[in-house]
Order: sequence, then structure tokens, then C-alpha cells
Amino acid sequence: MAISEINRAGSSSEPEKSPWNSNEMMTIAAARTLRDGMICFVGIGIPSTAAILAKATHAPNLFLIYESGTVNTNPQKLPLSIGDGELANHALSVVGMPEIFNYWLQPGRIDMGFLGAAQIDRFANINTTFIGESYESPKVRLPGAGGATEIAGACKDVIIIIKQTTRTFVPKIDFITSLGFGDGPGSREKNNLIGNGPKYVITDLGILEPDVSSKELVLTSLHPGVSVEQVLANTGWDLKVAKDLKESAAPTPAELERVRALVATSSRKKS
Amino acid sequence: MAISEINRAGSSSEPEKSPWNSNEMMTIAAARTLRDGMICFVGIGIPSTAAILAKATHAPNLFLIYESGTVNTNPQKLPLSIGDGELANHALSVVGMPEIFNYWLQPGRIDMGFLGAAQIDRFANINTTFIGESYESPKVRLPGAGGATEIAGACKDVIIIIKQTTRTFVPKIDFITSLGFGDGPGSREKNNLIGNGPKYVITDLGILEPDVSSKELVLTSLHPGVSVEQVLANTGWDLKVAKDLKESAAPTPAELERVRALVATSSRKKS
Amino acid sequence: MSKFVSLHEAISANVNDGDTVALEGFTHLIPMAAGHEIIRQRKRDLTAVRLTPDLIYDQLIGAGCVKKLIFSWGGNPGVGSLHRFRDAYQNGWPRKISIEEHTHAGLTNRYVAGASGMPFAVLRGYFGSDLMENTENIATIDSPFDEQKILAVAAINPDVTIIHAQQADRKGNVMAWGITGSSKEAVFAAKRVVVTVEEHVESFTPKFNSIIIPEALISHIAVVPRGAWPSYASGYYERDNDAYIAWDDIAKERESFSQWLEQEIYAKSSDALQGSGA
Amino acid sequence: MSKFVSLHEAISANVNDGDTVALEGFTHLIPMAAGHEIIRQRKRDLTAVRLTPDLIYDQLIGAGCVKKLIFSWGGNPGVGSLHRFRDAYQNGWPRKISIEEHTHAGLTNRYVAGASGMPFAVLRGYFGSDLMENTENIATIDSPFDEQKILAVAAINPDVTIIHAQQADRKGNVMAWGITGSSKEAVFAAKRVVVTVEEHVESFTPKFNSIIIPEALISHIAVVPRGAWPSYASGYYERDNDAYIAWDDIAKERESFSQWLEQEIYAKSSDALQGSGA
Repeated sequence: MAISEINRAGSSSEPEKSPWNSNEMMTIAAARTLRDGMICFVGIGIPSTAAILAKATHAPNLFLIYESGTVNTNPQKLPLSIGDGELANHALSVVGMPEIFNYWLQPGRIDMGFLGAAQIDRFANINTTFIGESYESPKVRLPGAGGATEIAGACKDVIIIIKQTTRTFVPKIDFITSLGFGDGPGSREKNNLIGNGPKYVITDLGILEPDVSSKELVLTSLHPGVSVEQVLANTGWDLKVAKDLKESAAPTPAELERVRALVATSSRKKS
Repeated sequence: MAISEINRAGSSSEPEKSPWNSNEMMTIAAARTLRDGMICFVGIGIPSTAAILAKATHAPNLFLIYESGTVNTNPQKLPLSIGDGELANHALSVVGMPEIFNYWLQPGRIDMGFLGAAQIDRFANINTTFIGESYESPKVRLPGAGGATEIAGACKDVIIIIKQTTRTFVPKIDFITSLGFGDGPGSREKNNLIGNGPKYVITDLGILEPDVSSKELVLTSLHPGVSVEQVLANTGWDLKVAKDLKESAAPTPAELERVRALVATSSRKKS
Repeated sequence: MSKFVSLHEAISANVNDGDTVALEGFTHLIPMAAGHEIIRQRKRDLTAVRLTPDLIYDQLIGAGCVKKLIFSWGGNPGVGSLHRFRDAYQNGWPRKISIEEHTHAGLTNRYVAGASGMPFAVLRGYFGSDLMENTENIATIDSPFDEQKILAVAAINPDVTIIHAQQADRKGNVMAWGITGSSKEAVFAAKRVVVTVEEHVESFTPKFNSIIIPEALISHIAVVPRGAWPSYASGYYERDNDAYIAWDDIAKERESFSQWLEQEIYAKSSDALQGSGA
Repeated sequence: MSKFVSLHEAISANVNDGDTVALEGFTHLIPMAAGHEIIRQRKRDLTAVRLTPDLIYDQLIGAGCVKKLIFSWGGNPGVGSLHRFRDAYQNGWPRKISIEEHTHAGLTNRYVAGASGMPFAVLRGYFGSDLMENTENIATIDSPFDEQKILAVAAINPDVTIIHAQQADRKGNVMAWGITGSSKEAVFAAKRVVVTVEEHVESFTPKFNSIIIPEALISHIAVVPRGAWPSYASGYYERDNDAYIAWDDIAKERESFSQWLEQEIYAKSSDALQGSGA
């Protein structure tokens, strides 16, 4: 605990200027976790960028499903909304949401699901519902669960993508929208969840993975130019660090070029 | 009881030769019960012929659904099988069977369902499962329920079409495949059924309807040329006869022409 | 048997104060014009159901039409918060609203149960989430066949479901294609159904990835070109992302919102705005 | 990653003795050739699931492949009885079979539950029928939200589901159009999926009223033109009603059936008969 206090006293300054920004690094790190042929349940933003990047590089047969009903879609531009025409127009088929949630997600057919969050705790439980003291009188009301609760429950594996700060990495989240590992081993089983839970938490600073036995998140990889101290200073609990801590490979020029080209297709940018 | 014994002793001879046969009369009587705009759940055989006849005559907007998934179909020929291409090719849409049974039939959306049977009792319970002493060792194994049990349960009204003999109109059916009125008033409610139950039993001899209070079938109409004695002789219980017993209107030449033209389209006939 | 009426008539004939209404359409085909007409007709005390209460319900809530919101994801997609929803929920302006919050899987299955005429549907959902303790109309049940715990969601049967679609044919059947979300189930679940369409055609050219809503399920249809704007109608127009962004500024303050309401809704007639059916 | 194999290989790789198999297709697109290949490979002790065990299961049962039949309507549609089924069930020839009998709504929902990864599905079915006392895998449960009694059917997850469809594309996605019955659910419910198709095309021309089975769900595909005969494949050939009628005579006696089995199935190779995939 003393150590964590010291750590937390460390500076939270930005990593020194690198030729990529933190969104790009997160996107590329997420893309690299995807293997060809996987069935991925994808959301808007970095998950879409990562999935499309992976499909354009090492995983051309990635099978992308969006909760809006697009099955095996192959968007050429970055979709701006979860029900973007781009997703429907490039899909093998478009089906109703009952089929997506009941036939695809619920039975554990999805290899990898993507989630974002406003808060995360050491067991990778996440909050996208509200910040504050009580559900009835929130300080900040967030959008809520959407597909997240069942994505967290039923996908074989889950990737959480989130910027790492002491506001997001907190000792206790204000509301569990989606269960990671609950309060440790056995929680998922007790809660009737069939998926394995979060496999990677990918942040702007590094990659965290659950410890095999304790299920607590451990820092396993630092992005280039980031120090352990920085990570610890941006984590609201005494984060464990892997003995064999790795450094994430820097984005390759090819990866960066692809990501930037993709992001440039987003008409959102024009505003 | 003495009366019924006498009745049953009456002749079971054929009605005197009429310019139509009993299938035609049943078909036409069934068609006449259909009102324009009704949503009908239709089976193969006389139900299809009756529904297509009604659509071609007084009820052009009859909305026909077949369990195979064809919604608002408008067959031009008599379908030979429940999943006939004729039904799919002339349908507004074709959907999966879960949608037919769960979204169309189960909520009580169907105005009129058609059923046939091998046996029927005085409360219009019907058997299409087996004839004999026991389920395990039937004397005659019949096809079973198919859609019938839930058609009988959920349609607002049901028409049963069946030839009337003492083998089909029995005091006790060997197996209740589909509930009519069970053992009388209240049975349907006790069995969680939302539909009103059988409204008409149309036979080759006449029309039977359930008594409003006792729910027991009553002979309400005789087909032309048929006597009450004939009907009673062909019923395995002491059938009640309505005080205001009517005679079914004879098939009109137009009706007969349509029915015969339809039946002639059936390629089944060529064999 | 004309089901084709003006938007004004479609709403006034089918939406009553106190009704449970579902305006569905997932990103695509959101019945925005119908929502505006509900505001214009000053309907009150609605229980408003929708997976994603984005702009359309922010507007209804801000205009004071809604007493309860049943939803599963409330935000301005890709932009941020729903300011009018937050102001109503947190500050009671213009009136206090209550919420009933689900997951997409859960609310979709509430429609499925409603469409099926069942009291409930079952799923493996909500488990592990604090929603379990905060949401009405869900319950845990035991499987009668094994040891599994299963989640049941109560059926929802809106008094009226409103959707937007691309086409209605001469007879009043409706075809929607592309992303349709949970619209089919919301329609089957409803007591009354209103559809606004881009176009009234003689007959359909069947489309891939389409759903057909038979006229037998529909109460009234209004022809409202661009009736989904600023969402989109595949084959007709694209999503107006700028309008979603612009909404953030309009909705942020009560004053700017009230001004928008006055100028864009109350000052305009539905017919002048969206054209009418015939 | 070639999913395209010969019919012989598709069956031998996916159907094992003792498996629960579902050959679906409702009147239309019945995978008859695949059924013949199962007979030819002398698979035994199958639990055979199918809403309508018509000719295809009469043949499998008569050939001794089946130990248990799970079904909801057993007849030769428009013709009469299934003589081989009756002979097996009532007389134990060539072996005794047991049955588990449902309604269409019930068995369809067993597939729905299986497709959904749930232990059961709920419906308002079977009520009032003597099936309630004679059928396994159904149970009455209480609604947690009101006083209603509801029927639950256990999920069915076949070891292998086999369907016939019109087309597979280059990548191994499958498109079926027209009446598809409960095929989609039977596919989603299965551990392995075999599809026989009329045609291997470069890419699909999307069809109205079609379902797409993504290649990710499919174990193997065999190209078997006329593989649904004597049922039909919309767009390819019509139902051979005479063959259904002729079956009545073939199946009536053990001798005529055995002769048919010898001549039409065992004496022919799957490749010679139906062509093979490549």
C-alpha cells in the first residue's frame, strides 16, 4: 500500500511526443489481438476502427457483427453510428435484433466482444450507467447498458478499451453495468455467465490482463514511451505489474497509415 | 337415451343423389362462414379449397396464413402440400415457423382456424393422434398434432371439417390431440386457452355448433336432402338438435363451378 | 378502408394522453416526424418505450410529453448526452420523469414476449449487473429441466407502436429494408400501429434484407417523405450527422431548446412540414 | 479451409452412430439425398428429430438407422401413413423405436431454445392435449409476473443439423429462399451443420424471402443437384407428387421396401447418384 501511495504520487504528465496519438495506439493494440476468422461483436469508435484495421491487415476473414443487425459486415469507411448504412450495405445479411442477441450473442457464438466504459475496477467490472452516489440522483447520467451487459456475459472473450486515469480506474465503480470478474474467482459462474470475461484491457498507456488465478487485472504491457510509474499514477488502486512486463510493439508505419486513412473516412470529422 | 337408440337404428344410407358430392357441400358450407378481411389459418385439403373459394367469391380480402410460413397468400391453384410452392409464390411474404406460431398464432391474432380430425366427441375435442387402446400400442397410428393443438387453443374461432359417421363421432375419443370444450364450460379457461374454441363443425350431413351455455355440440343445420335421422344414425352419442334447425342453402351453380375448377387444378388428381 | 391518412390524423387517432408508446427504429428509420407531431398535439403523460431514446425522445421529454421512459441506451450517438432527458430526470424540468432501464437484449425480449402474446420471455441477461436491483419487470426463474437460473422479462405491449418505413403499397402493406432493429417485434406487440413511409407505391419490388408488415397489423399509414430525418432511410437519404451534432447545442439549455420547440414544432403544421397522405 | 466436400465425406465427417440428427426443411428443401447417404453409410442408433418425418425418415427408420424419433406430425403429406414408421413403432421391424411427440409450435420452440443457448423456451402450447401426459421435455411453469401458467419446452441441440438449400457462394455462405420452416433455428441449435445445395455460385443475387446461413455456422457443404427430390427446390424444380404417391406402395410391405433399399440406395454410390462437390 505504501508503494502504491508513492506510485500514485508520480506525475500524470503526457507521454513524450510520439509519432502517434493514444487513440491510434489503443486501436492498433486492439487490432493486434484479433485473429483471423474470429467472430467479433463490434461497437462504434475505436472497436470499429480496430476491427476494420485488423480485417485490412492480418485478419481478412474477421467476421464482424454489430448489435444493429448487420452480420459479417465489411465496412469500407468508419461507421459513425451503430446502425450506419455503411454497415448494412456491406453486410452478408441484416437481421433483426432478437436474432443478434438471442441466436448470436447469447449462446456464446461470439469469440470476441468489445466494450468501453466510464469506470473500471480491479476485477474489470465496468460502469456505463452513472457517476455519483445514487442511481436515482446521479451526478452524471451515462447512456446505460445497451448491449454491454450481455456482451460482457456471453462472449468467449472480451476486450475493454478505455483511457487510463484515476477517474476511470477506480477502487470501486459507482454502478456495475457489466460484470468482469465480480469480486474474484467464481463470481462469473455464480452469476450464470457463460463467457470467460475480459481478456484484455487496452488503455492509452498499456495493456492489462486478468491474473489467471486471482482474476485481478495485472499490467502486462506498456506502450512505447510509457513508464510503469505513469500507469500506476493513473490507476486508482494498487495495480499489480507482471513480472515479465512487456513493451507493446510500436505502431508500424503501415498500421498508422491504415488507421489514419480510416479515421479520415469518417464524415464525423467534417463537423 | 331411448330416443338416441332409436335414432341410431335409423338407416345410414347415402343421401339421395344430388348434383353435388359431400366434399363439395362441406367445402361450400365452410367457405360461407368466412367473412371478408378475416385472418385465417389454413390447412391442406378442404380448408384450402374453402378459403380459396371464399376469396374468389364473397371475401376477396381474406388473409390466409399457412403454418409453413406463407403470410397473406393468394394461391391460384389448390396447394397439394402445406409447403407448396404455389403458396410461397403468391404470398405477401414468407417467414420462418417461429414467427408463424409465436407471433401470429399464439397471441390470438387469427380469426379463424381450420381443423380436421379422425375422431370428435360431443364437446368438439378432437383426435388426430391414434385410434386404439393405448398411446404405446395404437391400433392405428395417425400423424399427430402438427399445428392443430395450438390452432385449437389460440384462434379466436375454429371450424372443424369432418365426415360424420359413428366411427368419427364417438362418445369418447381415444386421445385428445386438441381441446374443444373439454368436459364443458370452464374447461378451456382451466387449460389456459385464449381462443373461443370450435364455432362450427361442418360435416357431409350438416352443421353443428356448440350450445352457448353447455358447450355441447348441437345440430343446427342440415344439408339439403339429409334427414335428422340420418345425422343421428351417424353420431355416436345422443346428439341434440336445435329447435330452430335450419337447412343449409344448396350450393349455387357459381359455387359449384368454382369448387370444381379449383379441384381440377390439383395435380394430385392426375395420378 | 383507407388506412392512408395525414400525419396529423394518424397521431390524433392513435396516440392518447397516458398511452404507452413505442417509437422504434434503430439508428435507421427513426420516426422523427411522428415524434414531432406528438409534441405538436401536446400529448401528455406518455410512457415512452424505445431501445435508444436519442434525439426523438430528448425532444418528447423536453416538450413535457413523457412521464416515464423505458429504455436500454440513452445518448446522442457519437455526440454525447441527452440534455433534455438529464434535465428532466435530474431536475424535473419541465416535469419529473421516471425511468425503467434495461439492456438491449432485455428490452428486445420484452417486445418479443409482447409480440408472442406471452406474459414474459426468457434470456440469459442482466446477470451480474446492478440493473438486477434497479429495474422493474425482470425476475429470475429456475429452469424446469436443469439447475440453471434464467432471467425473465415481462412482456411489453405498447398501446401504440410507431415506425417509419420506406414504402407502403396500394393495399397498405409496408416494406422496410436495411436495419430494422426491433421494429418488427414492437409492431407485433402493439395494440395499434402507425407507420410513416417515404413513399406510397403501387406494388413492391421485393428487397433483400427487408421486412414486410402486412396491412392487417397496421392502424394507419401517413406518407411523410423525409419523415426519419435526421436519421436516414436507406435508398432515400443519408443520416444527417451534422444535425445530431447541432442538437447538442440546441438541447443544452432550456432556453435554446424552448426556442427550437416554438419555431420548429409549434409554429409549423404537420402538413406544411412533411406533406400529407392522400 | 475447404468446406466443400463430397456428400459421402460430409455425412461421414459429421454423422456418428448414436448422434441426435435433425434433417429439416418443411415440405420444401428436404435434404433427401443426405438422408440416403446416411442410410448408405449404415449409421445406427440415431435420435432423429424433424417436425414432419415424411418419406425421408420413413426411409431412415425402415433402414434401421433410428432408435428414437422426435417429431410433431408424421405422415406422407396428402397421401397417408408412414408405413415403415408404423411397422417399426408398432411391430419393432427392423428394430424397435421410441418416439417423443410434440406439436409444431412446441418442437419449433425446442429449436428456438437450442438456437438461443437457453435450457428452454416458453409458449402457450400443448394445453388441453393428452400430449401433456405423454411427452417428455415439456413442463408447466408459473409466470413470475402474473397468474398465468405457461408451457416450457426443453432446448434441443442436435449433434448435427442437415438442410438443403439452393445456393452456396464462393466463401461457403448459403442462401435458401422460399419456405424455410424451422431450418434457421435447427441450424443455429446444432453443434455441427451440413448443407447440401443445388448450386455453387460465385456470389449471391439476393432474393426476397431468403435466409442466409453464414459460413461460420457451417461444417461442410456438398453440392448435390436435385438433392431435395422428390421434395422441391424453389427456382430449380417442382415437387414430384407422383413420387410421394408411389412411396405408399413401396413402403407398404417390408419386401418391396427392402428391394427399394437395395436397388436405390445400397447399390448406388452417392457420387454417381447426386454428383459431388469439388
